[in-house]
Formats: sequence, C-alpha cells, structure tokens
Amino acid sequence: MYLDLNRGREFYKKMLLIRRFEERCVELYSHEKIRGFLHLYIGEEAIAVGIMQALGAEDAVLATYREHGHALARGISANKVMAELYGKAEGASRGRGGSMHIFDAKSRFYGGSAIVGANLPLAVGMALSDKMMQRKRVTVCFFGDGAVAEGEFHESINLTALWQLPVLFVCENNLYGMGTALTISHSETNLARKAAAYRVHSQQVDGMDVLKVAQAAEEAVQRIHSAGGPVFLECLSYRFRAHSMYDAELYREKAEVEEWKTKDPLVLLQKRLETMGLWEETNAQGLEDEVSQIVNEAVDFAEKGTLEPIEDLMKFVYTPKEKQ
Amino acid sequence: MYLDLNRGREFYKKMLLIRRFEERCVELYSHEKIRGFLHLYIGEEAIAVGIMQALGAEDAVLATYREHGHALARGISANKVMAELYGKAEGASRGRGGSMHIFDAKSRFYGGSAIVGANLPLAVGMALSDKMMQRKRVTVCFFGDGAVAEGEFHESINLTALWQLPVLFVCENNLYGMGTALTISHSETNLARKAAAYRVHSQQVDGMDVLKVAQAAEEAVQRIHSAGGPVFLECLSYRFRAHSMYDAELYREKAEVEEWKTKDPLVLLQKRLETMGLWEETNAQGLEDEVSQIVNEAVDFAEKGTLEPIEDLMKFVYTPKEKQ
Amino acid sequence: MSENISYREALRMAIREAMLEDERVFLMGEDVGHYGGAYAVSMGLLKEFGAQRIIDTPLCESAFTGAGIGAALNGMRPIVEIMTANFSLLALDQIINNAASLLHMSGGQFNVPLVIRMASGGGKQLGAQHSHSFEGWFAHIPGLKILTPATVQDAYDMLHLALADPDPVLIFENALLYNSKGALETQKKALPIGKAFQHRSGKDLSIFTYGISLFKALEAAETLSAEGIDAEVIDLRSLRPLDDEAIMASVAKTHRVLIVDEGWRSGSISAEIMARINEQAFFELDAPMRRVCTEEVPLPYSQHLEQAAIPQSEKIVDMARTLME
Amino acid sequence: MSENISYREALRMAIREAMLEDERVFLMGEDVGHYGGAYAVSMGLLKEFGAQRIIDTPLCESAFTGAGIGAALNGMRPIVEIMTANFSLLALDQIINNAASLLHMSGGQFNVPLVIRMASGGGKQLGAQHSHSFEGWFAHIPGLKILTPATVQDAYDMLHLALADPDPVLIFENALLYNSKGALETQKKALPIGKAFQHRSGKDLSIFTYGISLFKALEAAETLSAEGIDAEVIDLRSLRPLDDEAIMASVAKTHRVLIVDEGWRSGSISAEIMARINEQAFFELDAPMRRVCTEEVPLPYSQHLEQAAIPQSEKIVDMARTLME
Ligand SMILES: Cc1ncc(C[n+]2csc(CCOP(=O)(O)OP(=O)(O)O)c2C)c(N)n1
Ligand SMILES: Cc1ncc(C[n+]2csc(CCOP(=O)(O)OP(=O)(O)O)c2C)c(N)n1
Ligand SMILES: [Mg+2]
Ligand SMILES: [Mg+2]
Repeated sequence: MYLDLNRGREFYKKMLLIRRFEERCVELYSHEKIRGFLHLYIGEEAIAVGIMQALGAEDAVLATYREHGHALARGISANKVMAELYGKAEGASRGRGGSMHIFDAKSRFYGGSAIVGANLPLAVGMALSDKMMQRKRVTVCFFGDGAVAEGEFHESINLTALWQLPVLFVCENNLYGMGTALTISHSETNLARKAAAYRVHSQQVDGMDVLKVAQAAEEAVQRIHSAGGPVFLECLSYRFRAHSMYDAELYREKAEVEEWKTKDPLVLLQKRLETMGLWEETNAQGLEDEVSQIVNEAVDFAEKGTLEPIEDLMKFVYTPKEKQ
Repeated sequence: MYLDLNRGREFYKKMLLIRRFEERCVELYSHEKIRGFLHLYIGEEAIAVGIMQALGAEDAVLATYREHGHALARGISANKVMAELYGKAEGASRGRGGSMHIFDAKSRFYGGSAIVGANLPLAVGMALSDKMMQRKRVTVCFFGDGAVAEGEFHESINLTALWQLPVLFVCENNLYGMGTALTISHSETNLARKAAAYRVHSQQVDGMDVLKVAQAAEEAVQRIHSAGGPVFLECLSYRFRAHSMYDAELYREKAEVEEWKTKDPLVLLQKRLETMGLWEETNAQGLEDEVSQIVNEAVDFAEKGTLEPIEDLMKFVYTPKEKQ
Repeated sequence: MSENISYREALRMAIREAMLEDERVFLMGEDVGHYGGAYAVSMGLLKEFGAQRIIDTPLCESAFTGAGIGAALNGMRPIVEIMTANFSLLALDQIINNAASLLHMSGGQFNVPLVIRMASGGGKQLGAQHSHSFEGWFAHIPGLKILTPATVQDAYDMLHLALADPDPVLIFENALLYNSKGALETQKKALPIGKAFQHRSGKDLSIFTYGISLFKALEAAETLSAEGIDAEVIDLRSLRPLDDEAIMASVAKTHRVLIVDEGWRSGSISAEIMARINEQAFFELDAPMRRVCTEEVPLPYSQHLEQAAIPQSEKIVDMARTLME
Repeated sequence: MSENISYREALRMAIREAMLEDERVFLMGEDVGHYGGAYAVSMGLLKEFGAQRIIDTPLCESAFTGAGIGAALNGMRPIVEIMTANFSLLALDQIINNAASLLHMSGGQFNVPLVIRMASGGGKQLGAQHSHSFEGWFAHIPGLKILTPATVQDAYDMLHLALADPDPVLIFENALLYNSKGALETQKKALPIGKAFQHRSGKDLSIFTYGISLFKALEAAETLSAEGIDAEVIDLRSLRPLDDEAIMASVAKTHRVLIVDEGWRSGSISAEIMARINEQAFFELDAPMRRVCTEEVPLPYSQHLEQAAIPQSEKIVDMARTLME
C-alpha cells in the first residue's frame, strides 16, 4: 500500500487516539470512574485502524470485549465511548453495556461481545442476509486466537465457506487468550492454516504494521466483493498490557513484552515515515494535541453525562411499544 | 491384512449377525415390539467389526445412536441388546435406554449417545484419565460425517491432539447426516483432511471392506500405543436403509442406493473368499444357521423378559445409597 | 373459512403464508429442506421456495441459531427450527447471552426479531436425550417470549404472532400434537401473545395448563364432571409472559388451583404460577394449590416407565380429588 | 484448629487437600494454571502439582466439561472450573444431556462423580454476559446436585462433600464472596449436602436464602430487629436437594415466609420454595409468602441500575415489613 503524508497522518492519528484514550482509561479506572472489566487494546491498534479504513459505511462490524479500539477506529465518537465507560445515559449503549458492550447502530457497529467466540455465528447470519437480499456489503468479525478453539469458530467458518458468505474474519492473534499461551491452546498454531482447512482464503499478516493490515484488508474486501466467499486474516500482534485490570501477568516474561514493544505500531509507522522523509511534516506534536483534546473532551462529556433514571431499569428488555 | 479361513469366518459371522439382527428388528418394529427411534447399521457392518477386532478388553468404546452394530461387534450379547430394544429389565440398560442408549460396563461400552457429537468430549476425558494414570488403553469414539460439523468435534479433536491422547476417532462417513448430504454440510468434504488440519494422523479407509478397516484399525491402535497421540479414520461407507423408521428418503436417488448395495460388505468379503478358494469351506449356511439361532434366542429372551417395576422409576437418578 | 386440518399442516400453512407475504422470512435448520423436516412440518417448502429460503444447515445448533440472530439483526425475519428441544441446549448461549440480551446491552438499539421453533415433550419412547420439556424452564429468561400452542388454531396463529413480534420468540411444539386435527380459521384475528384461553368453564377448581396437557386436563375435567366436580380448564398459551389477570380471575372464582405441566416438578412453570397466585390472590385460596408435573427423572425408554413419569389424565383426576377434599 | 481465612483460600485449601489425598482428583479449566485462576482460587497450585493435574484448557467449555464427564466415567475425580456461570451455557448440553442423564440411561451402570465449580452473581458491573445467577435455574435438572456455599466454612466443606459424592455436583461461588473472610474449622464433620443451616433464630418470619444474599438477609434481620421484628434466617446451602424439612419446621414456627435469591424472579428457586411450602405447610401460613429476587432484566453495567436490579438489604427490610402487615 502506498504511504503518503495524508494517509500517514490519518493512520497515526487514529492509532494515537486509541492509545491515548486507553491510557486515560487506566487512570480513570484507578479513580473508579470506570468499573467492571476493562480490556485494553494497546499494542494492537494497527489492526483495528488498518481494517476499518477498508470498510464502507454500509459494512457491518462485530467486535470483542476488547473493542474500544474497534469502536474508535470505526468512527464512534470518543465522547460516546467514554460516556459508556462511565455508565452514563449519553454512552454508546446508554450505560447499560459498559466497556465490553459498545454498540452503535449508526455506524453499523454490532458490539462488543463478552462471550468469547459468540459473535462469530452472528456474522454468519448478517452476511447471509446481505447475500439473500443481494446487498453488496461485508461483515467484519473480530476475535482472538483464544476464540479459535471454541466450537462456534468451527461451526461458523464452515457455514460461511459452505454458503460463500461475505465475511471478513479478523483473528487478532496476540499469542495469549487471557493467561493461556497459543501453544497450549491449539494443536495447530498457524491459525491461517487452520482456517484454510475449511477452504477459506486465509493469510497471516503482520498485525503491528498498519500499512500491511490496511493492504490486506483492502485486498480481502475486494476479494469478498468479487469472489463472494469469506476471507480469514490472522493478524500477528501482541497485547502490551495486562489482559484486564486484574491480571498479575504471571504467564509471560517481562522480556517478551519488552521485545514486542519494540514493534509498537506507532513507532513502526513513525520509522516508515522517517525513512520516507515525511515524519517532520507529519507534525506528530500537532496530532498529539488534537488527540489530547479529543480525549479531554470525552472525559468532560462523560463527567457531565447523566444517569439513566432507575425507573427505566426495565426498559429494553423487550422492544418498547412506541418503537414497534 | 492376511485373510485366512478362521478370520474370514469370524468377520463374516459377526457382520451377518448384525445384518440379521437388524433385519429382525425391522419386523419387530412393525409389530410394535420395538418402539421409539430405530437407526439401522445395515451396510456399515464392516466398520464396527473391523474396528472392534483390533481392541482389547481394556479398551473403551463410545458409540452413536446407530449402535446395535457396535454393541454386537463389541461382544455384548444379542440377548441383552434385544431385551433393551424391548424395554425389558434384562436389557443392556434395563430398558431405560432403548435403541439409542445401549450401555455395558463389563465390555467398557459407554453408550449409545443420541446427541450428535456429544460423545466426542467424553472420549477426550476417558483418554485423558488413561494417560494420567499411565494405563495402556485406547478409547474408540464412533461418529458420523454429520457430527463433524458440530463444534464439539472441533473442540475435542484439538484437545486430543494438543494433549496427545490415546483416542481412535472413527468417522463413519455414509455421505448423509439424516437427509443432509455431505456436500451441503461441509466446505471440505474430505473429512480426513479436515482432521489432519489439527495435526492428527488421519486416513481415509474403504468402510465397505472389513479387511481394510481391520488393518487400518490395527495400525491405528499400534500407532496410538507407540506414538501416544490420536488417530482419525474416515471410513467411507453407506447406509442401505432409511435414517430411521420414519424416513421417506426423499433426499437421495434409489439408483445411488442400489449402486452402493453392490459394495455390500458381506458380498465383498464373500468375493474375496471365493477368489482365495475359501468360500466353500466358510460354510456360509452354517453361519446363517448359527446367527439365526442367536437372533431367535435373543427375541425369545426379550419376549420373556420382565419389566422394571414402576416403583423403581426414580431409581438411578442418583446413585443408590447401597452402591455408594 | 374454517378447515379441519392437522397441527403440522397449520404450521406449514402459516410458514408458507408468511414467506409469500414477506420476503424477509426464511426457514433454517437441520433437515428442513431435502428431508422435509424431521417432523415433516416443512415438507414441500423447499420445492416451492428454493434452497435460498428453506435452508438445510449442517449439524451446528449454536452457529445456525446464532446465524438466525445475526440475520434478524440485519433486517430479516428468520424462523429457526431446532429439531428437538433437547438439542437447543447446544444453542443456549446464543439464545440467552445474545438473543435475549442484545436489546438491553445495546441500550435499545438492536432488537432481535427471531422465531425459534422446536419439537418438545415426551411420550414417544425416545429416551432421555430426545424427550424433555424445557419450555417452562426457558420461561425464566427475560428477553424471551415462550409460546406453547396446543390447538391447530394456535399452531397457525402463533407462528404469525411470533413473526410479527420485534423480539425473540420461542415456540414449543409438542411432537405428539403434529398429527392432531382441529378447526382452523385463517381470517380471525389471533388472540395476542400473553393471553390465556379458557377452554372449559367451571366453578369448583381451576386447572391451568398448556400444550398437550390441555387435552389431558380436558379429559380429566370430563371424568370429574361425572363425579360432580366442575373444573375450569385454562390454556396458558404463553409461558412468558404469563397471563396473571386470567389466572387470578379464575382463582377468584374457583378458589382451588391445579396446575398441569410437562416439565420436571421442581422449578417448573407450575411453581411460578403457584408463587404468583400466592402473591396476588392468597386470600382467595381455600386449599393448598396442587400440581401434576413430570417426575424428576431423565425420561426412560420403556413405555410403562415413561408413561408413569409424565402427566396423565388419571393423575390429574386423582390430584383434583385431593384438592377438593 | 480454627483459622480466619478468605473464601478463596478456603476453596484453594480444600482443592489442595483433596489433591494430596487422592491422586484421582485434578483441576481443569480456563486459566486455572499459568494465570492462577480468573478469581485466583487456584493460584500456586500449578507450581505444586504440575501441568498434569492443574490443566489449563483452551477456550472450549463444552469439550472440557465433557472431558470432565469422561474422566469421571473412567475412574477419576475431576474438578472442572467454569470461569463464570454465563459461560456454562456453552456446556449445558454436556451437563444436562450427559452428566445428569448417563446414570439413568445406562440403567445404573455409569455414575458421573464430577465436580463443576463456577463463579456466579452480579454486583461487579460486568454486564449481561458475566453477571447472571443460574444456580436456581440449574436446580430444575434431575441428576444434578446444586450447592451454593455462602460461608468460608461451606466453601471448604462443600468442595470436599462434592468430591465425595458419586454424582455430578455443581458448586456456585458468588464472585463477590471470594475476598470475604471467616472462621474455618478443618477437623469438624461437615454438614451434609441437602441440609440447610439456621444462622439466626427468630419467631416472626422466616427468611430463606443462600449465597451472598445470606449476608444481606442477616443485615436486614438486624434492622428489623431494631423495629421489633424478629426474623429467622436460614441458609439453604443446597438448592438441589432442598431441605424441605428445615423449611417446613421454620414455617411452622414463624408462619410467615420471605425468600431472597439472586435469580430472576419468574421461575426462580424462590418460586419452587413457595410451591413446596404451599403444598406441605399451607395451613401454617398467616400471610402470602414474599420474595426478593433479581429484577427480570439482563444485568446492566451502570452501578445504580445494577444495584437496583439485585436484592439489597433495604429491599429485604421493606418486603419483610409488607409481610408483617
Ligand atoms: C465463552 C467464554 N469463555 C471464557 C471467557 C473469559 N475470557 C475472556 S477473554 C478470554 C481470553 C480470550 O482470548 P482471545 O480470544 O485470544 O482474545 P484476547 O483477549 O487475547 O484479545 C477469556 C478466557 C469468556 N469471556 N467467554
Ligand atoms: C445435536 C443433535 N442434533 C440433531 C440431531 C438429530 N439427528 C439425529 S441423527 C442425525 C444425523 C447425523 O448424521 P451423521 O453424524 O452423519 O450420522 P449417521 O446418522 O449418518 O450415522 C441428526 C440430524 C441429534 N440427534 N443431535
Ligand atoms: Mg489472544
Ligand atoms: Mg452420516
């Protein structure tokens, strides 16, 4: 994929937004502004940013419980995401979802799913409808290396291959499912090869390199449009932080984490831009300032947000009459 | 595998027993002596017979709801199986199981399972215990081509490969799961290849040829004992009869069925023996008579059987105190 | 306008009509197409509508149920058939953690207009993995609606009602009813979801029931009537929501309550109905409420044991006598 | 002999002892090894017992639960940990169609001595897919035993009791209790499965509860006591079997019943308890029985909504006042 200043700035800014947004989340968590589980995407920003830029507004996205990055990259406002983390009525899911359940109908963002692997069957059905209705759309489904062991992965990928459905599977292989290493999860650790066994077009991608992800995503979307069937991308990546805020990280060596940090997607992009002599012009400080403002505003917005009235607790168990 | 008269007679007799036993079942079903679902194994006899002969008494067997053949081939008496079909207290499962739930502790026959694919996780656990306790045993798990689409297949085969467990997977590929053809069930219809993607030693076998099955089974058991890990055999076969007694068979052509009947495992074995000049000596009529007597006795035994007292209905929901 | 057809045909007719009316409706499940449906409900529909809308799935309950949810989210009106209620356990994560929860988790953004049909119930000697009645148990889950058509009319109506509903609706079809025949009026306005129906008026006791037990209860009511006991028989029709109003009105009239359901006794829908009557109409009661449920045992194969385990008209009669003591 | 330790430590101690005593015992589940357990129950055990007996599984709830069943069938005494009760829905087919049914289907030949532990309950702002309380719901299933340790002593005792049981036992550990501390006597004979325990004697009303709600009920009883209302508080401990005897004895004494449970109201274990009291002790009742359950909503994330949804001491007090009117 061709890198120019515009694209460089855009990708950098998006990744930076996720990074700074989540760093702020950590602070806010320690101040108990955010509660529940909080899974950070830091280190994996290149995946969401690279994939999302290949999508159109009509495409649909299904993400995981580690989905702040996906939500922001999809263009959901930081305000809405932060307000959700605060549990406020102005949040993406009116505070009913929290960190693991960001939803946004406008951008066709179907969550935020906290049962590992359970978004995969939804992707099958979404793509099936598009195919039935002859809509030219792609459904993107994100999931981790851990999810690949679940039965729903097997069942779903078979259906998409069998029925030739327009699904882009994005496996974020960060080498661990919580504290369980890839090697003790899968007899075949090359997950792209695993997917290929279903006769699905599959590929491993350097998930730390936003350009490579972006390129693979564009090719994948194209292929889905032309050939019809699903594509599986295994994005090799790493989670820099703990699994959630409760994790003592006993299962991996500090050195391994440090090693991976040298491949930081932000640093990698910076180096590329430097090599091309575009870094100066990128005006990283300017982007930092912009991003900082977005994050500050989001915190402000969330702080000022209101709480859903307790009388509305039972709302949305069933579709309210007025919406039927 | 070397075929001699003894082996020829033994295999022929065992397959014949299953055939005649089930033919009688059809009659008995029409007389309402047998009720519920009745799934016939006719056409697939070579698989159960070929596999079982490779096992020792210490090995364990997990079968499907189409398991009369497996039960008889494992050496469970026709009396016990027939009495079970009659719902009698003398039946293998005291009449509580029926056709789909034949159990026999003595021969380590762990059922008879009517949830497609649900016996696969049990096989993992059985083999795991054997490995933990360093017992030199094999767990054999039978299942159909349809079962391979279930999530539990994926989850279970991964565990056995990952943990290198002594499981012999026997996939009875009879080209249909009920009325659903293999080609509309799986994106990859070579199921051995599918299994190989988990790094499991896999192989397709002619499931109509008892000798080939027997040979593959012996090699598999040997390999499991020496290498430790699982083996997957895909036995290519065909079900001559309807899926169950209620099936109008709208989903396949009569011609296809007739074509497959030319590969009848009994006929195939007969031809082999003829070629070798052993058929005369086999004394097929003698075997017919022996088998006929076994089946007659079984019917007699079942007819004379008693019913579990209704007062015992609630027995075996929990382990009775006296057995603890 | 009124025809005498089978429960199976009524279901098929409703599915067919819905598919003709609305291109968003489709049917998906194991063996619904080429085989014609495990219980022949969809026989002939593949030919009429093609494999795009009558979809034979591989064996993968979780994925095809989840696919139904995804399709519903994406504008369709899927009907998912699960062959037998026992197999729905394989799809429970999708049904509870997704279908029943998405609307709430998304703050009202994503409703799931999905219909799931399944064959349910014992009495066919199919053993413990094919015979259980989970409808009362599913009724515990907020976000779901649970329908239990007993009559041919309801088999037909409820399919239409379920498809018109914006939220996930589960229909439990007792497999022994598929061959039952009854009158069908296709032009009549259907009794809504959540409304019970009184099949027999009586003054001495109220029998609340649903599904196949309705007929056992009606039979029992005849026997009781010969003994001078006048039983009211009410078909609950919907187990979630329950028609509290109809239940309490009947209790206020008869003051004695008998509930018949095919679930296992402990934690059955009968218990919930008792709890509600206790809460809402305690002082109307002249005697302890009673229930006839399935014995708490994985259903055995042999006929005599299985029949002993499930509700029977005689047991209902006996229990009603106890209740009247 | 008596120590003051945490619920988490009591569980770990019991697992450790069992593993030292009996080579057939092992622990299997997601992140029980290298991670140390999602709620740190098994922290340190991998180091002590090795990866052969503290088994980190891939994400595959159905297969590893089924593997537990298989191992139990083959002579072992597995402890399967399911990280959160919501995830157990993925394993329900194995739990119900296999674990709970095998003994019966096999005519008594194959019992399944399996222990399944899971973290349960709301109040941690984890949203609808991580917070539900299914213990009462599971209690519907014959073949299973359902334990709900509330105290440190029971956390310890019940693990041992479950392992000694020949049939499948499910232990629901309310996740908010892991840090709670209490006295532990390791030498005392444990109160058997199926026995309730009276934590507070009272004469005006009986509060039946279990798990974390026990502490809310005890707190409510204190408040009520200040108002001159004397509440008896009984920890059910086991939801299947239920201790009918203890329940009826208490009802016979107080004549008023309040049940507190963390399940959704409709079809809750509270309903079953009400049904049984109605059946067995109807004429002892001076007033309608009452229950405080979780509101029928997928649990929301925001604290104020979540807290409003689950039982609280104040709601118990209010309901007790209503009951005493
Ligand atoms: C069905 C299910 N099982 C277990 C969990 C607990 N859990 C949450 S995230 C996680 C690890 C998932 O790993 P992976 O799919 O690799 O995604 P990652 O967290 O690495 O992004 C686990 C075990 C869950 N949420 N759902
Ligand atoms: C989980 C589950 N889903 C569906 C069924 C209904 N059913 C019984 S057998 C069968 C077909 C299974 O096909 P296959 O595995 O190929 O075995 P075969 O019957 O051909 O021997 C189906 C769909 C079931 N018993 N269990
Ligand atoms: Mg991962
Ligand atoms: Mg088959």
